[in-house]
Amino acid sequence: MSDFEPKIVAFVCNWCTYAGADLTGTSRIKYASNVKIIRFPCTGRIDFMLLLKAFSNGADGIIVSGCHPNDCHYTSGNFHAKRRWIMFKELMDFMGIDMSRITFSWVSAAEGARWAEVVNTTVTRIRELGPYVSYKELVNKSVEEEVKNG
Amino acid sequence: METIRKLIRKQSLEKLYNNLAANRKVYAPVIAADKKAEYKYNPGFADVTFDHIRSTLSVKNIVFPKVENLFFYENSKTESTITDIDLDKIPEVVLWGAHPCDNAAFDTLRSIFCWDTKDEFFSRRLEKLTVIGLGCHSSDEYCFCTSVGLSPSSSRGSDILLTKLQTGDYQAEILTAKGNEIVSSFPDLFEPLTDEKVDITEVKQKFSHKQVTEKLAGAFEHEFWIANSLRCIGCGACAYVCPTCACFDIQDETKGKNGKRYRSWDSCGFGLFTLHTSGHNPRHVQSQRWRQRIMHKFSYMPDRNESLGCVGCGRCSSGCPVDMNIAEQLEALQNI
Amino acid sequence: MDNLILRAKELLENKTVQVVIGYEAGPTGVVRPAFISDPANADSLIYDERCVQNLAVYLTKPEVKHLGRIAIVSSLPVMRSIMMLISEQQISYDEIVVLGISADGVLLDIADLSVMQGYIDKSDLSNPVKYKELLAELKKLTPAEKFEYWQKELSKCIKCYACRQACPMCYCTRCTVEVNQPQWISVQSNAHGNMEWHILRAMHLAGRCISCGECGRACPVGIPCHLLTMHLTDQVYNYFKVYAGTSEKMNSVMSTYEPNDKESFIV
Amino acid sequence: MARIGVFVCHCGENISATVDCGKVAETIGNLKHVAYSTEYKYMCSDPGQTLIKDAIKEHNLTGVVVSACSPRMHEPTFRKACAEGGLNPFLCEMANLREHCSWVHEKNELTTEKAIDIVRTQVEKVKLNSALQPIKVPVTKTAMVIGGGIAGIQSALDIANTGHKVIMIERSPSIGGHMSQLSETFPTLDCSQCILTPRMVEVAQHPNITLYTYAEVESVEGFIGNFKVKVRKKAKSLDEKACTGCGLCTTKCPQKKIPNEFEQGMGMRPAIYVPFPQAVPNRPVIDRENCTYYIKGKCKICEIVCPTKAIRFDQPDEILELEIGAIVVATGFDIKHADFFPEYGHGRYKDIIDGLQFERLASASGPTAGVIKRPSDGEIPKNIVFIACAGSRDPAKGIAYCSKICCMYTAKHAMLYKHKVHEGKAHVFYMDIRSGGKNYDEFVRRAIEEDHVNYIRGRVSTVFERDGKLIVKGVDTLLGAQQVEIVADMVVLATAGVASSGAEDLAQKLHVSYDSHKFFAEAHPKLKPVETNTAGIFLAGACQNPKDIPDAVSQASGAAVKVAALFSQSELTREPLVAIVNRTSPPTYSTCVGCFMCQSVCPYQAIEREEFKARDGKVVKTVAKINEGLCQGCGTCVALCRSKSIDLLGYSNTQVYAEVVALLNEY
Repeated sequence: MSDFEPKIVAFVCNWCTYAGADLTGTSRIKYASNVKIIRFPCTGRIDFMLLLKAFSNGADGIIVSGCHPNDCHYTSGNFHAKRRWIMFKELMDFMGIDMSRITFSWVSAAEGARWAEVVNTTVTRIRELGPYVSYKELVNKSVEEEVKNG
Repeated sequence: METIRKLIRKQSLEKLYNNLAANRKVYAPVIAADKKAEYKYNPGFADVTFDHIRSTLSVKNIVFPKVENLFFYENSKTESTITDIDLDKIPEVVLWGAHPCDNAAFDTLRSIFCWDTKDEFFSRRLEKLTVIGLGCHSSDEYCFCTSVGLSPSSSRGSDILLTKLQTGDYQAEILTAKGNEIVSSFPDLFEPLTDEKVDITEVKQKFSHKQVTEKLAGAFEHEFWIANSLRCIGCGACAYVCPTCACFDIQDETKGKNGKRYRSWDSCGFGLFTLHTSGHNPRHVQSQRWRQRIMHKFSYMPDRNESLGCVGCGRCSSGCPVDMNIAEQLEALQNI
Repeated sequence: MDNLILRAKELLENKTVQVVIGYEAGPTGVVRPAFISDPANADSLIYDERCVQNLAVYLTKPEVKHLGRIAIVSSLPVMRSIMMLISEQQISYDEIVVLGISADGVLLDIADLSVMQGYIDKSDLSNPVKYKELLAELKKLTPAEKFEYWQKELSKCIKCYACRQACPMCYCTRCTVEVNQPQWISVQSNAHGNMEWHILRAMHLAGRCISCGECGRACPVGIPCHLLTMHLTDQVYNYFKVYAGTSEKMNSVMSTYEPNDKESFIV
Repeated sequence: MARIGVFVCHCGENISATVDCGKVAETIGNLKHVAYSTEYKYMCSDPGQTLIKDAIKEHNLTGVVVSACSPRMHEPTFRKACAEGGLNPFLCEMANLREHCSWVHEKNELTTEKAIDIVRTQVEKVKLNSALQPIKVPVTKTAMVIGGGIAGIQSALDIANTGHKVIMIERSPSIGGHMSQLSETFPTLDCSQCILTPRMVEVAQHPNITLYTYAEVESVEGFIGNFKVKVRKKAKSLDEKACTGCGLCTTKCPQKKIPNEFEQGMGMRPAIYVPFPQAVPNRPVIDRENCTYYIKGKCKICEIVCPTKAIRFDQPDEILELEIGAIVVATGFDIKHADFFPEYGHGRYKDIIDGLQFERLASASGPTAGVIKRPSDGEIPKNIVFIACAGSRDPAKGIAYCSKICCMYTAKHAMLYKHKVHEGKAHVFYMDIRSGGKNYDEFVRRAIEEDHVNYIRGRVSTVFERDGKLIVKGVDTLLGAQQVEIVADMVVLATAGVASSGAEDLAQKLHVSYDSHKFFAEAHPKLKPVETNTAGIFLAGACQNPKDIPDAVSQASGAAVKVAALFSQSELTREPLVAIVNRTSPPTYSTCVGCFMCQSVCPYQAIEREEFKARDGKVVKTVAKINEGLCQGCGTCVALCRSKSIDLLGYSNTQVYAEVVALLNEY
């Protein structure tokens, strides 16, 4: 497990967290290189299906991050996103899907150091959890089922 | 080959089953937690049921799996490499204890998959299949095999057909070379058949499929279709539980440089089935799709495949959430 | 049920409506939806505890709409579905007559939308008791047990979409699963794709599900998929104190928000 | 078939120091559909941009990925370069290798691998980009300036002088801001009022400026060029047209014991008052919270004495609805008051005051007419201590930043004191003297050398009273951290400059970002210091961070130029990154089912209904339609749409999906 490098996808909004991550860079704060960012205009744009897609394509962890409440560049995108994540989390929990693999956070454009901290805590946690075996098995299971029939 | 009838004792069935299951995949019905029958690979003999009327799903997946990979591919900057499926790896399967309707359906499927060109995947799977059928000693209100030219004791599609005797032992009709091979592998288990009475259920004929086919020829525009499909909600349950429905979709799935092409079950009951890229849908409402389903099975297939597209198992009706009872509708159609 | 038959006849005879959607017993004795256009056929209408299908699903079906003005036999879930369909602008109350039926099977006089609103307001809108127990049982499981439970159930799915088609709120003419640019959900039926489909369905019904349980009843292979949407119905109420199908105005929790919505997992 | 060009930038060594740029370019070059892949030292330089332009033509590129810094930095640069190279600018994407990779990771293989993943993701995205055309929207050529301090005044006058209309909103009864409170200004020691009041009058008289004092922004809707601003004009209880500003009411008002805000609480004012003699407009308002009539229901003396019968007790607040094209935020700053320093004895000792209070003491129009008298007994202090950095640069106090103006004004205060109290002794405790600026350091040297102000480098630990004197205990770090104790008559704290009260609330109304100290955030700390993240809203003055007058005025003029540039166009060109509802022909095939949940979720009221009718006029289908002038492209509707009938240009479903797949799979 020591050479396990988790794959983590970060879904972030352009105005706060993406800019915050830029500031992390400008401030030369170092963090783990396991996290790769996909830029969205707003957390409101982030379809919950994309999170499932990240897992099914092999992500071990996910970060979803946007503007703090009241700070949304578009006023309310993050509030809608918040409701979406509340429901999503409740459903995932009910289905036994491990939500500790997803970090939901608010990181503002001014919080460069905080972004590094969010990344590092997530990477540490995912390292402890190990590869997301049960999800990967689930994805591969389809192939197995076919083999069984054929 | 000429049909040979033999006797197999109830206790010998277990030996036969266990011998087969020891080195082959045996697909046999069991009673699931929801008290409905379902087929499983190599269940313990004690779990195998001999008394079910119909399983929720048919057994067509042996020869027509719900997902069949057709080939795999890998893309590089300049070219794509295709890896074919090794059809030799398709395993031998013994279907155990399936009823005459389901077994006859393999014939129907062959008439579709091998209509003009021979579908390799289907044919190879069928070649590897041996069917030990079981005549029906019970039936229910959804059964209508007798209306579509079959019966609870039809041997079509079976390699061996078992029929329960009133003594509790079974009659084994050895119908094909494949069947004979099994019997000759276990000669001790089969005895000569004395004249004993079989326990076969009676299924009342509800309509004449010939009359239905004749009626359908002129019924395309009939108001019957709308009036009788109003309650159809347009799901694919009937097609997916049907032993003869053979529609499929072909898809490519690519992840990065790797991908595969596969086919998976589809249903003419879905709007998407006929949707054109333009947005135009030649069958844009459910009544047209319901008509298609009936027409295909009872008019187009007799016409084109010289085979009826229905074996009267009744699954589509018993599985329908809104009681679209096909036998009832065909009975009504016969009289329009 | 004489009252219902009389009322249906009356509505058809005086041409207030062109069709009455209710329940009848089919030739096998199975109760199923009935579409009565001729007053003479109204006698076949029945209403008893077997009449559970949510008939509101037909209100958005083109061939049914085409028949004209509709009277619809409506238990509480049907009335709530109608409310949802109005709030999401799929139907207008003018197009229908609600033949309301109370929980104990009595024909209600639903004269207009406000009467229906009043009836809904004073009803218990939480999940039906039998499902509450199931939900509670499931919630007690450990995450691994939950995962195993749902994987076992969902592996049965054949993607016939009966759950979707039976749901009055799944009226979209194109479902996300029918989109292939991108292919959000794999077309094939496999463990992973089946799970994604059921997550998608439940999420799309979050705050919109009116707890009729129709999706689970329609499933030919017996997946209790209604428990997924009902669980979210519970959670919607838990977090936002809202039940679906209680207002003719758009009040879906997923398209609205309160700045002080509480959660405990966003860092 | 896509032909993508990839350009990997070294950014000098900013990227290449930790990322193997050559390997990135080579690996990406092996991807399907990548027609050209190269690296270069500075892609943003002229030769770098030429490289892109030439490659577009030479390799007939259908898309470009510039792998360099943050798109927030240079996306416009490279999109422009692509356009000049003949490629639609929206077929260019940037892969952020600097801020998100090279600057935040160590040099190793994983970092280069991550860089490759980032670039590949953008390659897969750009394949799905579509050529977009900019959106044109009309511009309302009226600016709003929020705040009537020197920054707001300068901005308003500059915009007005370009010939455009300006509406100025000031929440207090008069414009002038903090500058009107100052006695003299550094580094020239000229009188603040003398240079400010002519500008105030100019605002009031300018034909292009409409001034609303005692008014606040209620709500802001719309977008650049097309804002709809609601302004609450608080009731002044006065008919401004009838009032002549004679001031009789203010002298007759029986309630005279209200702490005067303008005098920083060092003087009193009546309930009906003009904040200060030079106020613009020179009209009184009734402070309803303190007016006897509003409290007890009777009095009305002002109404009785008013010669023009201008008092209106029942006047309601008025809501103005204004169409605005651009907004300049100039809401200024506040200072932390002395109560921020309980350790310095605030509250126990009256003679500890803050810098603004000292300004009023030193002002000729102030409560002491310019004589430095201490608040407790009116005595002239013989020994005065100024403490710089009171709160600023003090993370323990929650303020890590330098308030910038205190060093200079403390020197000024010490000088003013010495000029007025020749025999007095002035001491300044300081951390560092930050006197960068034209003639600034000379000014401080003058205080030390000519006016003999005693500068002590060190912090003050405590201030307490002994025998009627304030004992200031501190250290002198230049004398080896030796303890110093000064017996003072008065202490002046140069307290930190902080965001104006209500700044956060206003920022939320305007939908602009603000930092953790509630100062308004600029779009870029260096290259867009005047813009906010919200197009059409600009910053002027100390609302952004503490600033001195020349800085505030310069920025105000800068903001005015931004507004003028915007107003110089009859139409505004907007990025076409907006939502669209898919439409097929015939429209009845459109997949939108018309549930209008998108309408409920849209913050910009950008979603409209579109009805399709049959020949008989009957509506057969209703679908959503996006007003591209109003849509800001947040995409919340896109994620909510169940039938996936809405998509967002630039962040389409296929694009973001491809990004997820590309980031995680082998290619």
